[in-house]
Amino acid sequence: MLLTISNLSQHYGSARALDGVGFSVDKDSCTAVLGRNGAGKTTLLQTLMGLMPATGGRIELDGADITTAPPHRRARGGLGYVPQGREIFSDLSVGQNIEIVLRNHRVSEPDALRDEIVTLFPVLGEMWHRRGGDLSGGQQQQLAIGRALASRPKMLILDEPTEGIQPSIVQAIEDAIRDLKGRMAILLVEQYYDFARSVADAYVVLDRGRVVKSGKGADMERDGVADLLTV
Amino acid sequence: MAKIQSDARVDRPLLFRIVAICLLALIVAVPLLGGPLSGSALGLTPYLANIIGQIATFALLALALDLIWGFGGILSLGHGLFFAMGGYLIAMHMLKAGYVYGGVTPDIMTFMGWTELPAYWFGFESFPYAFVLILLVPGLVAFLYGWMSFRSRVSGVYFAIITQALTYVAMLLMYRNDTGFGGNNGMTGFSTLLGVPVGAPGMVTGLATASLVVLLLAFLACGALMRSPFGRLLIAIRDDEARLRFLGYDTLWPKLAAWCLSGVLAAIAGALYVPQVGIINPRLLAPEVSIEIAVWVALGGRGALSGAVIGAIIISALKFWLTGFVPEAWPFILAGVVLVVVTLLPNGLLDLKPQRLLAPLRRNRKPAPEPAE
Amino acid sequence: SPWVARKAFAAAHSDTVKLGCLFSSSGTMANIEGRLNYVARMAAEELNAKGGVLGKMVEVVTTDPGSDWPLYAQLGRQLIQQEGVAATFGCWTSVSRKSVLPVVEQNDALLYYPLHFEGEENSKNVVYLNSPPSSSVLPAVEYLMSEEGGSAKRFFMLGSDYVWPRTINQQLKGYWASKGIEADAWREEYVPVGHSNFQTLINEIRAFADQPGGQPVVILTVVGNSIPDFFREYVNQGISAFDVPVLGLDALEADFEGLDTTALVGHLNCWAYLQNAPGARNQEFLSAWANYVNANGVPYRPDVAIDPMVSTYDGVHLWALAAEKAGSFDVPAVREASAGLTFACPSGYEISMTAENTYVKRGVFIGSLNESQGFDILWQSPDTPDPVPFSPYMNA
Amino acid sequence: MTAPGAQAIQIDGLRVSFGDFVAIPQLTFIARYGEVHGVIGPNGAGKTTMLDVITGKTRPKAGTVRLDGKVDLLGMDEPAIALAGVGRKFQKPSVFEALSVRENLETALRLKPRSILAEIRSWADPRRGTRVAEVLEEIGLSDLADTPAGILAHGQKQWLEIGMLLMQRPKLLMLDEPVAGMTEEETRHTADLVRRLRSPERAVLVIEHDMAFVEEIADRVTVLHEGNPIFEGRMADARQDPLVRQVYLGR
Amino acid sequence: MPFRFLRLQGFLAAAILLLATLVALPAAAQDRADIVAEICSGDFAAQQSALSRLAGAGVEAGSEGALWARRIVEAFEGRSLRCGDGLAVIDTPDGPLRASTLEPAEGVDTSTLSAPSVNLRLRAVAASAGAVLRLFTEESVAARAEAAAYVDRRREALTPEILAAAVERETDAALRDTLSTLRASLLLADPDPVNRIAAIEAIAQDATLRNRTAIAEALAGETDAAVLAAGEKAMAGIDRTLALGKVLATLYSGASYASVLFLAALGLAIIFGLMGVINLAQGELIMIGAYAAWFTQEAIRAALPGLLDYYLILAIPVSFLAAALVGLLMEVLVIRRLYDRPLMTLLATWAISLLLINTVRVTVGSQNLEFYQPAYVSGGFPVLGDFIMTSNRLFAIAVALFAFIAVVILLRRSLFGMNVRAVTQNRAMAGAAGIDTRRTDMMAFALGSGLAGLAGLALSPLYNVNPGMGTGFIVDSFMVVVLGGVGSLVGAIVAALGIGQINVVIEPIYGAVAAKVLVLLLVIVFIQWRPEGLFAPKGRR
Ligand SMILES: Nc1ncnc2c1ncn2[C@@H]1O[C@H](COP(=O)(O)OP(=O)(O)OP(=O)(O)O)[C@@H](O)[C@H]1O
Ligand SMILES: Nc1ncnc2c1ncn2[C@@H]1O[C@H](COP(=O)(O)OP(=O)(O)OP(=O)(O)O)[C@@H](O)[C@H]1O
Ligand SMILES: NC(N)=O
Ligand SMILES: [Mg+2]
Ligand SMILES: [Mg+2]
Repeated sequence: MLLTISNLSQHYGSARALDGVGFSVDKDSCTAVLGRNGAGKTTLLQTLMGLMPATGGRIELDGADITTAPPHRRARGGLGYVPQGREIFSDLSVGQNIEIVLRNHRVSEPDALRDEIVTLFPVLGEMWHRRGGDLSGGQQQQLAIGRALASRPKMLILDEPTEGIQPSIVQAIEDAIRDLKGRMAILLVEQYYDFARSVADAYVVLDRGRVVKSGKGADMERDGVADLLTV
Repeated sequence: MAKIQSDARVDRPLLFRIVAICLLALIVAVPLLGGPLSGSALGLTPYLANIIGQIATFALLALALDLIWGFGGILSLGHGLFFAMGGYLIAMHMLKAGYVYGGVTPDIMTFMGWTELPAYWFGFESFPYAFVLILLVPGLVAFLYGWMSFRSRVSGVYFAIITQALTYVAMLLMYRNDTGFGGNNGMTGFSTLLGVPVGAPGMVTGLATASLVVLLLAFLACGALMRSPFGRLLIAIRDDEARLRFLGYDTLWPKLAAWCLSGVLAAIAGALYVPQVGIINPRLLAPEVSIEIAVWVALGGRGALSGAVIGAIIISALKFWLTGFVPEAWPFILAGVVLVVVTLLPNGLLDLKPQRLLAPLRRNRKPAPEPAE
Repeated sequence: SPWVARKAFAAAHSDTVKLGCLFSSSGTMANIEGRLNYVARMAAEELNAKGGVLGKMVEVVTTDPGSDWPLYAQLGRQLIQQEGVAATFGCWTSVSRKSVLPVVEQNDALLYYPLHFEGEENSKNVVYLNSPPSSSVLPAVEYLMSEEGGSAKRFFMLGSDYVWPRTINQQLKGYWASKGIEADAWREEYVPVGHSNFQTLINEIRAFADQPGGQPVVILTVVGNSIPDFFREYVNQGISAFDVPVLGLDALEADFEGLDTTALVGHLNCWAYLQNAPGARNQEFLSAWANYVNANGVPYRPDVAIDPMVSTYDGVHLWALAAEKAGSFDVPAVREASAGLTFACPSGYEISMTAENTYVKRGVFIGSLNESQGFDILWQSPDTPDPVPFSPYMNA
Repeated sequence: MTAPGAQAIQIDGLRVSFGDFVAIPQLTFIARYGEVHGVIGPNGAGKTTMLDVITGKTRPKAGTVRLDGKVDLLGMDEPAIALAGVGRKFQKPSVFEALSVRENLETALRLKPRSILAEIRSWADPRRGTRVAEVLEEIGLSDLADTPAGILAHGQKQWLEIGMLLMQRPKLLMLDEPVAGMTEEETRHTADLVRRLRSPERAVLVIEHDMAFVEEIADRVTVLHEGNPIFEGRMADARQDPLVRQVYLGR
Repeated sequence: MPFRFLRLQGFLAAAILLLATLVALPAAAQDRADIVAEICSGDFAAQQSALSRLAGAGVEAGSEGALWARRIVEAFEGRSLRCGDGLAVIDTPDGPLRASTLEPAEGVDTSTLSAPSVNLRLRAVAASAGAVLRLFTEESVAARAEAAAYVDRRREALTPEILAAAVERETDAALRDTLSTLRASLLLADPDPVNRIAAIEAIAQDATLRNRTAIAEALAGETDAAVLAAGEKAMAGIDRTLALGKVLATLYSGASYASVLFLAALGLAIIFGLMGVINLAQGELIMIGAYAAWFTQEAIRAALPGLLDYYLILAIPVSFLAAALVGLLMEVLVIRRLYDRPLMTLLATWAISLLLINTVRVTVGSQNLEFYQPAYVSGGFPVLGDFIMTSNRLFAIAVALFAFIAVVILLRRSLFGMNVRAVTQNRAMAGAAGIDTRRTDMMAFALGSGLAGLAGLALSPLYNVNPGMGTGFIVDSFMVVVLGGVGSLVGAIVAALGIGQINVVIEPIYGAVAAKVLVLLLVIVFIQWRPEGLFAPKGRR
């Protein structure tokens, strides 16, 4: 097990956003987290990254308890995060957005990795010196994924990565995810059911902060996950 | 990641009512205890009555600032400007009236060697004239400055810093004796107000009560205004002005209206303040003073009128009390209080909800979970 | 009114009598004004050591108006109304005095004011412990204009912009005009209180000095921290006292504490006391102060004494003498008893309170700055001239 | 009254650049009343920029933008453009976070657009309440009417923003990626909504990368590429266009 | 033979000189006693003439006489000459010496004697006489050159004869030239027009307003056309130099004021500009830096007095680190909790500034601190005309430039600089991207604070150092940061230069206050035109 989440909970004020969530992710496997709007998917990922302290439960990464670790420890421990809404460093250039991760993580062979990222998202190479904040929404999304890859994560956490991206690049991202799957674990939040089904080794369905269903990716159809996502 | 605005947006109704009732109680108590009962065990000395009156004007000033900062999101680090304007205008009235009717020559004429006051002192012996100017001049200045800045979309810290600069400019000018407003000495030695000698027995309690009444009225009126659609519009401006413009609102006007209202309220506070302290000088225009006003509001909890009022009262009362009581230690105590509030209560004193204070008294109830940071 | 009665009652029935101090220990005046608090305490200790005044121990209540003039009024009100002090010792700048004046007058209280000042005021509620211009500034300016003083012919008046400098300069202009000196022989400039950058003004002074017309001098009436700032820049621009001497009317030993004065030797001041005043009385005072500082950990130098300290010291003793003479702490009685009192001032003069007003007759010293941040006595008056509250040169 | 099929917005010779980067070199574009017009194209093609120009957020270097063939929008500021009947949903949902859902909607409704004072007075108007209730129902946020908009989930904010547009009843309604982040079911629901918004007095512009959605709602699509329209016509035809496939759709 | 005759002449001259000395000595003894008595007389006119004579007499009497005269003059100036009861002695640590003979005065109780008072006039004459005598007695050329420069300024005891003798005696060629010129310049009222012209030309070599006035005054009664023409020409030349000097002086004061503004604003440019914390305690961090410099000075004075001259340099790390440490504590204890509530930082830093001011006040006191001013921060160099480049301001300019370059390099080039920007733009995401946000915040805040400390050090030779000194910087430094464009260091330096330069151009015309008012109004108007400052961050929002 690369990541084990047990009995995780989270509040916003008095509102419960996560309630006893638990599941685990295998090394180099892909897990899809599904759920309707407001189900708590983003909250789950944010809690996982340490952007808000968990109010209960436990998170283990590679056997180490990271429940209370600060975000950068988790990042350096191998979590690469692509947040919903991109959240790139808008006043840094595209290049700096990538460099900053390469350098803070002291990755080996940074040049090769940089090339790999640019090959995956050519637009980043074209816009290397432009201000991150000036990019279009879809370009920023690509930058956000590229940035997460720049830490050579053990596990890539993606919060709706294809939101706002042109179809051809969605395909590219899907291909990339498929491609990355063997090399790192992936935790994917995705509204696009067909895609999720096609890549996921395992799935978790959230509803109102609880895990209402989970299973193998191959069983999604049989388990009627699609129905859980509609009313 | 998008944290929701933690600013309270309208007043907590309970707290609002508590503050209003306390003010009302004071309005009854001050004239009673400071007047007929002043000699009794409960009685107020003129000193205390005067302090209460001064603090009331500070609270009014804080209220004025909260109107634009708490609700409109426009931070002014120069509200001392309007306060001082009100103060100077009433002081000009009192000096001129003393000169014209009482034959008391203002000091400034002596040491500047003037035989008459400059032309812009014309008419100040008349109270109605001065009163109108107290509303008009600060209003006009606020309007011109606000119009210019809001139209050029000067905002945020830029706006805050240039209001500070403006006030600072005013201070430098007023410190010059050549400007004709008493320079560094400012104005003091007032003899009468509204025909009553300044030293008359009822004057102190009268002024204090008047300040409290104005404060209460302003508090209620602003409360109503902020609960009205206008208040909501201001909040919307604070949260996302650009978005509001795309909904077809020319945000210039509501901002300007709130700004001018705030300026005029501050000026009224100043006009009530100066007769009670008996002196005004450009010191009120110092940046530190204006910053302190913002500190009152922030301490109380910006965005809630009762917070502003409470913040102003607490800090200025502490200051009055401690400077006399432990002159060496007061800055430490004041700073300590502020730091404790800042670190423990994210939104100022407003986080001390009356309900929460009562909570331990109610049994069988789980305390509300703490907000996640 | 009843509360006054209550206070008076309280005062009469406790075994202490309170004196209030209104001297800033923060802000631009702190460096010099702050030490007056301690001198008042020291004088009160002396009184208490001799059994107090009218059998009561003297307690000194200090405040900190923070060099903020309106705060003097506020704290003055607090001292008088809330603390019920028998007398208040306070203020350095005239503007702060003007600010508390209405308060002491409305409450019929007594303010002992220890600074030499511009005159033009004669309140029965203020004891003017130090000299008006007739017995301080004018003798000094006359000296500068004499052959021995350097035959000054041209005057650059530089002051902080407030009542004292403005009034002093107004009087000086009247005085020069009465001597037939033309108006182009002087120049008048003001800077805000607390001003610190004198670069440009000292350039101007140099330009003024280098023009024809005779020996130039600077009549300096800046106050507080501006004084050392001024002199520092003066040295840096290489102007010496021989070229253009400065008569620093508010300049004191204490203002030079932070400065190397070797390049400033020869600049002048004029006061009713200088630390180098001859006589045993002064030695007594200086050692008392040094002891007091060392014993109480006072944050000021034990070896520096300045006129306003001595004046404050005199004031506390004059007040005690008056109260003893009156047999009461009531202001009207104390005031009445004050007339004609004398006291052996550390300056070496026997100072006395005038009979017709609340002024004090004192001697005059003209000092010349030396290498060790002190002032050597260049000249001192043979006796104590009568103070003249209202200057004949004021609107001349 | 505008005739169906009449030109709602007409863009001519538009040129937008940022520094030396040219986002839109020379664009001509028309949207008509009664139609839902899809604008698609690669990321960075200039779609949002085009909306920015129409709403007055960005000043172009050259070109004209007319509403109803006459009103020159380039000479107007944002509020004036909005009052002239242009409404927009932003790509990044933007709602007033401290206001409740209901208040957000109320704020969006301009009954008396002439003056803000009149508008504020009209806030007591009962029509307002009914209208708000209708829209709340329509966007499915009735239950959350009194929660602060700041704590809504992403999708909910998208809806709220569309709701605000519905309140505004613009002549030209522009949606920048309205279904981004929505579930398929929600997307369908939104599509319904958009179809219902189509009216002879209204032109609707939709920018979206969800092709199924666009196909479902759009009467006509324009494909932008590097600021140039490379295709205009029906969605089904666009799918076949080689250039469109190459730069945008892929495979 | 002419040659021999010359030799003889030289011999004769030497003989006469020797004779004169021999004859002079007994007479001098009486003279000396007379001069000392006059100085002791307390009569101003007598004192003055005695002092003037001392110079001349000392010179005439040869080197032994000059040494004696110098001794007397210095004793008079230093107030170690004591008079009374017809007695005059020089008080030395080894006991009193009789003034006229310099022999030990046994059995004299100096405490009964008093020093004659030294007024300005006497002091001026004494200073001049002292310098003249140094010219004749100093061994080293450098010391004589210094004396010559002094004599040039203080001419009270100077006569053409004395200078003639000095020229005669001088062995150093350059100094001889200087002295000749000086001598020539004394002949402004000489009956010979040639000498007058020479005097004018000599004076005009040093193009100051003072010398221009001297020439103008000399020309007032002049009738000789050649002299008049030479005078006019000289004055025109001086005027040109003065004008140029004035321009330079203005530029220099502008730059020096700018350096003050920039130094005060630099730390804020990081803490407020980059991190978004409205730090009202910034001025107090400056104050801490100045105090740290003072403590360094005291420590060096106590432990390594030999290094005292370098304390300002040695204090650079101390001031920086002291303020950085205070900043670090501020950040760790308070500010850290407030990054998501920027307005509360206003409140907190206000309280901290109150705390810092009063802590220092209570522990160290409110008096101005005494700073030793090493040579490199006191006085100034005359550059051109009346333009004097003052060293303390030059020091501030140097520190400002150094700090600017260092900080720009740090922020542009280092990973730390990039991290700071990332963290302030999006703290949460920066953490998720692997940046240690806590540490970055801490370091950035400490850096901003340390720079304020550095400012305190650089400004200590310029301003009074006391607990309240920081409050004066708040308006100016925020103004600089805002005018430059929040977040832009280059903006800050350009803004500081702009404000500084405009200020000094207006100041001589309208005065300091009006200049400040006008400059601030200009800034306010400017902000209307560019609402986000000179170097506004560009791009999409
Ligand atoms: N800052 C906040 N304060 C209070 N409540 C919040 C906050 N952020 C989210 N919520 C609430 O928590 C719940 C879960 O939100 P979350 O963003 O995790 O949902 P989600 O599954 O990611 O939805 P979406 O698919 O729309 O992104 C929602 O009901 C939302 O209203
Ligand atoms: N303010 C700006 N400064 C510099 N470049 C900008 C700015 N605004 C937009 N751009 C550039 O203009 C181009 C068009 O951007 P725009 O946001 O219009 O694209 P879009 O078509 O909406 O893309 P998406 O589908 O990804 O939202 C992009 O390359 C973007 O980087
Ligand atoms: N009296 C003074 N120095 O103001
Ligand atoms: Mg989400
Ligand atoms: Mg877009």
